[in-house]
Amino acid sequence: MSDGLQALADLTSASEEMDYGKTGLHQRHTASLENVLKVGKTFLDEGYILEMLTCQDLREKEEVMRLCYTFNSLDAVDRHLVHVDIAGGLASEQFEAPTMSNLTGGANWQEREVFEMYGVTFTGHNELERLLLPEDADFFPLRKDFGRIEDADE
Amino acid sequence: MSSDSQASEGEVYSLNMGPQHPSMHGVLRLLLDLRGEEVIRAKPVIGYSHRAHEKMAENRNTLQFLPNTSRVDYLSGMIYNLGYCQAIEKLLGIDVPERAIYIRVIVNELNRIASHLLWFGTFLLDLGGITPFLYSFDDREEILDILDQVTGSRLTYCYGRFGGVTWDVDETFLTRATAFLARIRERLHMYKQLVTDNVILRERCTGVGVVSEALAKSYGVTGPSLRASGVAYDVRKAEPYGGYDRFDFEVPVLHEGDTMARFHIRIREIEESCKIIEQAIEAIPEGEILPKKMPKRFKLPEGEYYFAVESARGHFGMYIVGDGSDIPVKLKLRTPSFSNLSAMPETLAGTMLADTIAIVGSIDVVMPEIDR
Amino acid sequence: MPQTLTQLLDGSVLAMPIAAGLIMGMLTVNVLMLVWAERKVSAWIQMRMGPTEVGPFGLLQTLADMLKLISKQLITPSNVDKPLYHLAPLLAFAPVVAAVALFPFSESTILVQNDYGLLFVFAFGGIAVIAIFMAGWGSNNKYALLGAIRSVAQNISYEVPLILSALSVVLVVNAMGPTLSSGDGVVAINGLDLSHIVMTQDQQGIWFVVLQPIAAIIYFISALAETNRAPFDIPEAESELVAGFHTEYSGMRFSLFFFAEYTNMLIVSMLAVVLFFGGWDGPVLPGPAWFFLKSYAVIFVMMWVRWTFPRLRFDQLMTFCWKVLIPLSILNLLATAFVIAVL
Amino acid sequence: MGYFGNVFGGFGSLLSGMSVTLRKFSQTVIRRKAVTMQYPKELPELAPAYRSAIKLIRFEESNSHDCVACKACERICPSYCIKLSGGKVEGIKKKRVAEFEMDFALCSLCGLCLDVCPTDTLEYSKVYEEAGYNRDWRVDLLAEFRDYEEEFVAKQRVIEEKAAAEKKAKAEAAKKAKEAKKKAEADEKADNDSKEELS
Repeated sequence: MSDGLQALADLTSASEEMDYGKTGLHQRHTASLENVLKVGKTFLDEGYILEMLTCQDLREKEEVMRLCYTFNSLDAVDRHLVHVDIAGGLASEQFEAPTMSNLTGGANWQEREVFEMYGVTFTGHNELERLLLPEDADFFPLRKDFGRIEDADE
Repeated sequence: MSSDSQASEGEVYSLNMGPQHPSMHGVLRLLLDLRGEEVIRAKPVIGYSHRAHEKMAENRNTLQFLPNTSRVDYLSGMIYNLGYCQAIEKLLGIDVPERAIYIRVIVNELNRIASHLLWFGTFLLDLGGITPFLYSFDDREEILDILDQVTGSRLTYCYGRFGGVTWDVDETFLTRATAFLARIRERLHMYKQLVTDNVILRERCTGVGVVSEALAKSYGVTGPSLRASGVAYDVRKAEPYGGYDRFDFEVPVLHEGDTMARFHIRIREIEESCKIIEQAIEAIPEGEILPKKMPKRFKLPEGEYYFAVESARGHFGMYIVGDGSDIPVKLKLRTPSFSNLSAMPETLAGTMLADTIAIVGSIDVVMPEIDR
Repeated sequence: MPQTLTQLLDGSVLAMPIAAGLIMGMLTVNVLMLVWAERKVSAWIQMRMGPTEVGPFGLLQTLADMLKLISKQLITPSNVDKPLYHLAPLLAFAPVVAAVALFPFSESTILVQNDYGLLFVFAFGGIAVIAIFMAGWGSNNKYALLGAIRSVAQNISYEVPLILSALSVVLVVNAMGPTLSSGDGVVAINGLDLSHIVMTQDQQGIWFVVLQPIAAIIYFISALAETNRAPFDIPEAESELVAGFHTEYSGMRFSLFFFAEYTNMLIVSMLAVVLFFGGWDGPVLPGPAWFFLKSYAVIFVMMWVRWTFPRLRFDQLMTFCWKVLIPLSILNLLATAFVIAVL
Repeated sequence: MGYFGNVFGGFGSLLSGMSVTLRKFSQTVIRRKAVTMQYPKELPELAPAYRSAIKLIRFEESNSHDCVACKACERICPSYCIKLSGGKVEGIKKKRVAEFEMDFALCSLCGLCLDVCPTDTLEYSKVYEEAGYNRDWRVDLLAEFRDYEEEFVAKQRVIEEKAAAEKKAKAEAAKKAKEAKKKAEADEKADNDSKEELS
């Protein structure tokens, strides 16, 4: 871990080394919702890019919606996975997280995609509209309770 | 937009370009605000070919997702197909036979050349040059024929299997591939004469649509578009996979970041791919193409995995979450065109309408890959 | 022997209909042939076959296409400016037909003899701009309007070098001598008379392309721009503006634009032949044959250029005209005048 | 220099581009060499790996397919385009498929069904013209086999009976051999014993 990333220790609740050879990830951090922007800024200031942003629907098992950010350095591969859990069970519909789109342009569309697919609202995002789905879509297809694609004969 | 701002901006009108437009590759729709011919704002509207690949991945087992992969990006389907196989192999610790590794490199690079050739043609078509388009399609057709020999399909290959490939290559395939390399080198010389040196093309491209290094990094632009902005990032070098560390090739980098730089980078990448294929054909060993012992069901171990390959358009990443069953809990496809296109609104603002076409053409977007 | 067809039919009420019918027939065949030739040339350049199925060598392909276009329903989009929309194709079509009548196909084959033929040809060419703008404006479509705006700017700009380069030829013709021996005997030379330009080249035994090479090149480039041919096909740049000013036109109305475009090609190349390549001048073959052979050769070069180059950007097109072509053509004109004055 | 250099340099690059197209033009005209294929008049040579709709292989020895209706292909198919049923057939032990319908409109030609087939009785057909006038592409893969099914069953019965008989004979032979061996061993032992006695 480079020196600039030392600040992460204070911002994340848990950090663990991962087996890069097997998982393709160097480290995994867990950050709270309040700290996510600071974590992002730490990475971006160090010249890392926001490689991917997605979400996992873990409402059933762990009662959270988990945002997964990966940051990577383009100079020497160093991939960090950051988990940010938004609490909420199967019953809850509202999930909110602060937007990173003001820090890095790459977050703009990826947050819109997470918004339409999982229903996570990014506060402060200036054009949080549906990206891939029709504008009037009122469903969140990648949530686990959206249902599954049925077999043809069922 | 409020009526006040409209009035203050003077004669601004909006133009809806696409989704059905001759030069909007696939089904990209651009909402342009124009003042005369100058683009003031550009807003890409995407999603017209969204096929829910990620949802499908959560509903079927790992093997059944295989045919989906090449349909994510139908122009470099082989790279996606084999990339997915490589991801699962790494995850499950399956060893790939030597011969299969070399075959994969050869077909991957052939596919990369085919994709770049198609880009070359359509880019020239966007600029109004129809003849280079047909010449490059002629070359590309040759590659498709060669790949058709072993894969049995032309675009949406399902050639890879976990652990290897489906069909062994024979001597004819290798000689045809070698002959093609000689042919494409000759043709690249011709393209230089016909296209690259052409004063009209140079005027159209130089200094147009500059993507600065900072902008590229901010939006996560990867692939040739990033390398044209001065960052030597290629997944094949940064995180060698599938035996790419055995081959000697360069990552071309230019610093201008304009349309011409992106043009040159792709042409030079074709040459580098030729070098890789040459070495692979030289060194291909005899042997099996699939491992003898394979698990019956490909159960994903519990945990999170990230695997990246270099597609013709950039960093294609797969983020896989397994829970011990053979159906992934989550499979996120991080596609390069998505990020590349997301940088467009900033790049397009302030350019001419004709440049818009050239710039969108030069970053080489493939809509199904963006929409997934 | 009567000098012109008008003289032959002088006084007859049939004169006009017959002349018009002749021109129309010739132009229709010409357009059919040109479209076929364009498809064949592009195919051969691109190592394809081109049309092969309809008729021998696919010759009747364009006839079939024309029949299809004629038999199509005439669609009028709902929000168009109807008078302009309906009038534009006719206005694009009529002047090109009129302009063709002015050309001397041989010394004795002139439909309409006019002392100021050169000016008339350019004047008729100017009307096409109005038609294109009417089409773009009347279509009430942003692509069409953009195409029309581009077209007006382009055509008006490129008329300047076009006429300047033609003027340098006129200067040369006038300088060649006060009189000229023609079928009627000796007449005073008139540099604006198309047949006089040809006769001068004939009698001096030199084509003006040799005397005025720069003017010839400038003329050719401007002619490409005047006819909206690639690499100057910016008003109808299909990758940007879909189809430019005729986006909303279909069926017969579209084919009138098409007809005008291809006839325009013929006109500018016939003018090039008159100005620079000695008109009907040539051995063995009769005059009209040489005239058309040369015209089609020029047209072939136009096609060849089209199927080679990418398209310019609009501002570059204007820059090229105002910063390269016009200065060069003015310099050329001045140099010509200077040389003539000195000699 | 700069201005005129640009103008004439640019003009030169245009001419070199035109020389390329003229060369291609004359190649096509003089050598009559087009790169395109006149499709309905000539057909491309199909690659050995060419993929079209799957079909059942007709094996030479049995003059029929070898599908045992295990449904592995139906389960693996990502497009759910295979429907088959079958099972026990009167008179023979071997299971046979009774219905095998495949919807080619859905098929993505991934070849997973070929991989999982335990009897390797599926292969790609070499149909080239795959366009149609409607969307119904359901193919009965058994259509060409129906007429031979009785023949196959009869043959199979013979084979199975023969195999059973052979097995029986083999078992008997083995039994006999075993007995014989035992006997021989016993004899040998006896011999040895007697030899020992003799010595």
